Amino acid sequence: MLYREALNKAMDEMMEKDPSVVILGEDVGFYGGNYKVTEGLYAKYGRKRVIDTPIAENSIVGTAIGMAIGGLRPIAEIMTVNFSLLAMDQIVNQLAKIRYMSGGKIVLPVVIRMPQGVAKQLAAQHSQSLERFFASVPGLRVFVASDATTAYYGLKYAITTDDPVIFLEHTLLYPEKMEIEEEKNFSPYRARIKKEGEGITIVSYLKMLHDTLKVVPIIEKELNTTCEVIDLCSINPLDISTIANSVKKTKRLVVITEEPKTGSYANEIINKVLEEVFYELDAPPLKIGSEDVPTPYNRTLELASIPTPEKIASLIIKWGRKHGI
Amino acid sequence: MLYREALNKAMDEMMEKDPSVVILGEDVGFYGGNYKVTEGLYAKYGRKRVIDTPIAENSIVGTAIGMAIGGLRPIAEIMTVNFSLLAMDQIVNQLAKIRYMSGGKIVLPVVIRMPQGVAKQLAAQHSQSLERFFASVPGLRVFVASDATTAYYGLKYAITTDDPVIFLEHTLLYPEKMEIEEEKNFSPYRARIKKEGEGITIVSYLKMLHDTLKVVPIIEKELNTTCEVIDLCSINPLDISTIANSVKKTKRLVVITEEPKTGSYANEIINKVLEEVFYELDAPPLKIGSEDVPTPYNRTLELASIPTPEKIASLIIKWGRKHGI
Amino acid sequence: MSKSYAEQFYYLMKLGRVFELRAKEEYMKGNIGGFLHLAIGEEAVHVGAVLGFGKGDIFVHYREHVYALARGMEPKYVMAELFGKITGVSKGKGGSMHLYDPKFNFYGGNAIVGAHLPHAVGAAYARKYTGDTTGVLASFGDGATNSGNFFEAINMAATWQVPVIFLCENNYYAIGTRVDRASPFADLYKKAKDYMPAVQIDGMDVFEVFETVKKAKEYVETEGKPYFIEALTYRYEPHSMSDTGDYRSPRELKIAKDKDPIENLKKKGLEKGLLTQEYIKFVDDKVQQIVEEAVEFALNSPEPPLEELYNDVFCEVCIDVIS
Amino acid sequence: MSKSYAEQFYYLMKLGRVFELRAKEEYMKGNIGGFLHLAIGEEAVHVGAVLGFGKGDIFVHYREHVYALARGMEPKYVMAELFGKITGVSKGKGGSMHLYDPKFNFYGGNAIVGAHLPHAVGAAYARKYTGDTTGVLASFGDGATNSGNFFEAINMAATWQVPVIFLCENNYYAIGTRVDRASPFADLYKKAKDYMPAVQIDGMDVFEVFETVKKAKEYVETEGKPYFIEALTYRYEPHSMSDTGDYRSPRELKIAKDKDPIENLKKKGLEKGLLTQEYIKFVDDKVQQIVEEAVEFALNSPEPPLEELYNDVFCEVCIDVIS
Ligand SMILES: Cc1ncc(C[n+]2csc(CCOP(=O)(O)OP(=O)(O)O)c2C)c(N)n1
Ligand SMILES: Cc1ncc(C[n+]2csc(CCOP(=O)(O)OP(=O)(O)O)c2C)c(N)n1
Ligand SMILES: [Mg+2]
Ligand SMILES: [Mg+2]
Repeated sequence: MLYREALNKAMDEMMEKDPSVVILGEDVGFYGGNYKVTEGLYAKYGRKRVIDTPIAENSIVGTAIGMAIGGLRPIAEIMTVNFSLLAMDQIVNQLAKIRYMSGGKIVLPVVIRMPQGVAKQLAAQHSQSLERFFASVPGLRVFVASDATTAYYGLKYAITTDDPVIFLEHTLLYPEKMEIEEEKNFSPYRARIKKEGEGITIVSYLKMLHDTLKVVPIIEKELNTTCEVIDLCSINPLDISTIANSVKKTKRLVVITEEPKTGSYANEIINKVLEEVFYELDAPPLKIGSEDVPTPYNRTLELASIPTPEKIASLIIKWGRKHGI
Repeated sequence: MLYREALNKAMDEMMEKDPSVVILGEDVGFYGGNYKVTEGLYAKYGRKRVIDTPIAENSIVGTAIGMAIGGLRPIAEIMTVNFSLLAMDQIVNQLAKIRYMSGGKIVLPVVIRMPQGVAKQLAAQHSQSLERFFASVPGLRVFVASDATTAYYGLKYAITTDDPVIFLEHTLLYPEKMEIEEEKNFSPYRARIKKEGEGITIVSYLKMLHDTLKVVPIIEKELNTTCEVIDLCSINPLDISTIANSVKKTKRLVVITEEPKTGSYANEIINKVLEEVFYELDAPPLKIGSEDVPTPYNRTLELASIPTPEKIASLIIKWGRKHGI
Repeated sequence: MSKSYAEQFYYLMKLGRVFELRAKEEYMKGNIGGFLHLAIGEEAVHVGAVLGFGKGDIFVHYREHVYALARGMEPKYVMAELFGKITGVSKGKGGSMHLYDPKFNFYGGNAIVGAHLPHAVGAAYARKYTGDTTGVLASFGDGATNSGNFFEAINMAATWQVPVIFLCENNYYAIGTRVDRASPFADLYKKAKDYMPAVQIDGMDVFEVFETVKKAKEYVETEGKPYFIEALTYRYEPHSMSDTGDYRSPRELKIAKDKDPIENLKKKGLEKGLLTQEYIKFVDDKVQQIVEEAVEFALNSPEPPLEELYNDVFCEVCIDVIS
Repeated sequence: MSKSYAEQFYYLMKLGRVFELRAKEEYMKGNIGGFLHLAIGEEAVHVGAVLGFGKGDIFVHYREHVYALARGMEPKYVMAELFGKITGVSKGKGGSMHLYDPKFNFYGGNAIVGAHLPHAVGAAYARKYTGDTTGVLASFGDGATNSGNFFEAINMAATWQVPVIFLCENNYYAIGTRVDRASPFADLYKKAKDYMPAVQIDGMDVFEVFETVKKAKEYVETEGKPYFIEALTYRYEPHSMSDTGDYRSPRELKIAKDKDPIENLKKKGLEKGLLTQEYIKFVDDKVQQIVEEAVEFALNSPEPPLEELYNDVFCEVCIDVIS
């Protein structure tokens, strides 16, 4: 199965079970979704439940909020995270705050799904990661789906919970082949240890997680140690205990995300861990992210702007050597 | 003079000097500005240069960009930072990126001025600090004006530079009495040591800076040490060398900002310093910020949600004791 | 027009006015904080709309006390909210701009100009989807009609064909900016008329507002499509308590006050025999009493306990589950 | 219509088409990446508009190769940009969606639907402010007319009275969504007609586009006010290279292609004696050659050096000054 099919399956199953679940977004219906994530659902559930919208991102989120007030459980697709910048008021000022401002009277079970990240030569306006914009807002749950398993279970969870969820996917993962591993007691709030190790804790998610896993053997060989790799499924809230326990063991922390380094959400992950285990760290935490530039179109420059497997390996190896691993 | 008058003076002087400087925003003209920052300028420079706009934040920034393309140097006022959420696309996808995407051909000398912060019982949608949304975007300079001096020189600098500047003020500072201290070689890129000290480095800006300065004597007395207090004028870029030099001396870092703690830009400041001086720190850095909740209307709760002088003092004292100061 | 309606109009408009004048006093005493946007002068729009509308979801902007009262929300709970007390309709967390009560299908109070308009469209979609043909009411100011929010909502409501009444309160000002300085024309119904039926009415006449909204409600519910009403009105007070209001001339203010909606109603009501002097006197006394009781209630209500700071952010308390 | 215009039309439209067909080939070979939005079928709008417009600032959306070429930007520099080379008009940093050249008053190429419309309004304001009465041209698709950006720009242009020509290319689709599924009506000029003069024209006829834009230009420059044109057109290709285009029927496509703007022009031009077979042959050969040379140039141009990654973010390099 493909990663995007796992997302599709999650929505399909929830729509089958619960008639109050609807999908809305640009080209999600008749067209089947810009990245085919909603393919087939329009045919199956009809245009009233898989709703094509005008190009009006702020109001896509705004109408989703209204639908939730009216008793539905909308899943809004923003075609890519880049366009969520047009919807920031509805996401930050409305979706995240209405429950609180109403003293808990208004419940908004809304999911906003969107792919993010640098794909291939889409240029600056179409090549961004923006998790810091959502995960730093009180009132929003922010999930990141790194593989078919968390995509499937995470999205089902997001649709089920009564809290608003920002559900981030990665454009480049859509066509990737992977399987849904069966999970009995899935919780998005529990981080997943993808690989156990003793010498370095590496925290990541989405595409960066895969790029990291590719080069872990090289890193382990070069530094003569083992890496524990942790995948986050929710970045707000963070499962700090899993990460901190790992760091207590390894004494070293690396966080790898695709946002530009300055101001990235990786900072939060690092500092939350520091608050728990500062004295046990044997080296300064290493943050790996994109360069602080708008993403260039040219492929060579584009690759130079983001963390690639090679860069991840060499940055960790350099850091490890410098800090005496 | 009042803080807001320092801002007014900066704009007035620049407008007098350069006819390409114009102001636009809601109620900035005939009305004199919602917080009276532009008072008198409409009468002096006329409606063509002090331009009242419709309530359309995205297009206020968008037209400012167009004005810059057409050869002007616009200062756009967004009435409060809360409404900048409606302008995020123009700020993040346009203003920050066009120069880069055009290979340097398009220069955008645009200033976006806006007040932020929790004032008094304005409730969640009107009580936010959002510097993380701007300072984490490659292509934007982000200034914070903590007093009349940095307001005056900083804003003049912002108007003069060819780069886009997000200029953040604090609502509660507007009516504060202060003087502009003469500065010969002002640079917003240099952090200002407001008070020298030996035992703790405290970094802050805007209202939090003032709240901190109020309780420094208490902290010093309780912990039997001295505090070095640093005011940032630019938060991107950061003057890390000034902060790092201070921390090398004090061995301890506290960063105090008004954003909700989770994901706040304070994380970036802390991590940039850590990269420089990790091994020299005697205690985990302390981050002080608002609680992770939408700001409540009720005054007691509101005060409980933000760092107050008392809380700043007690948090630092507690942290200091815990970490052996 | 039945007598009972005229009586309701008078009662609610007077209640609204007295409530707000009293709130202003309490604001000046420091018992109410933040922004306080009064609708004094606009009561005919608010009361006429709510009564003409009847059953259904209501979405309003921040100038919404009179809407809430007309809707039936109890004055004491509304006043308590203004006082920031736990007994307030939003537990004291929302304040004047954020009155909510799903029991009354009342969904704010929104402090971002125009942001609630897509909410109304979405709610109407949801109702229609679930087979409920009840219409939705969204009201907003003249200033809002220049925002992308407004246009997107109008466009989507008309495209999706959902039953929303868009009620524009054209009080000629967005804070200090006159309507014609932010829009190329001041007849704002023109901004919607190619998308849906759109009319302009006298918002100082509660009968006219009531009848128009009632007709609009029938239309949106029968046709399942949106409708636009522009009500010309005026706010006597400054924009909010922090505004001086000095951008309007005394003459302009006088012209508006000469058309005072409450005096207007009184006169017409008496003439047509729909109101009596006794009833008027009765109401005038009654609302004073109700408002005093509301202030009393608000004053004596407790503050929200400190733990309320962390409540209502989320439904699920999963942070505690994990760490 | 003079002969020389007809010749220019033919030359530029043909150049545009051949350029884009060749770009498509190069995309398939992997020499061009990212999104590639072709305007094949829409050349009459792009060429007619640029020539009818003449002097002044131009703001376009991402489907802008033909605009850029018609504007006089050299095919080789445009092709090099598509190849991501340092010799490209944006140094290879912008790509197909971000062609810029202030020398030609050409300001993008914007990849966010509708976002460039306020830019055009601002630029027109600036020109007018500095005493320059030259108009500004902004073009965009049918899908853009549903966005807040569009409406705010229309409203502001009309309020401020600035000389912008809003040129809507109604090609009936926003990716896979047909115009009437995202707007309550498909005649999009109606969205502007209460704000400014607004007309709907045949966008497959370059003469009509040219004449209309020329008239509009005169209007905006004399009156100092905006003007709206909806040009009905069609894109033959899918939305971008990653779209299948299977949401349109072969019949619909055939009807559009039967009105092919280039064939249309050829026929009319020959009939009226504005074009000759010789000239046509000459151009057909010439543009092939130019485009081949452009591809050659692009292929042989160097990649941007790695340090370019960090250039052009800011004018002032103050980070280095400090730390
Ligand atoms: C998006 C946004 N921009 C600006 C403001 C600040 N503001 C509050 S009320 C207001 C004027 C609104 O005027 P109008 O829509 O006519 O409503 P009225 O206050 O007259 O009832 C403005 C600009 C806001 N709340 N939201
Ligand atoms: C704000 C925004 N939302 C969504 C997109 C994705 N997108 C790119 S082009 C497009 C369709 C635009 O259609 P139209 O305006 O008709 O122009 P056309 O492509 O037909 O020329 C969409 C939805 C975008 N680029 N920007
Ligand atoms: Mg108004
Ligand atoms: Mg189109």
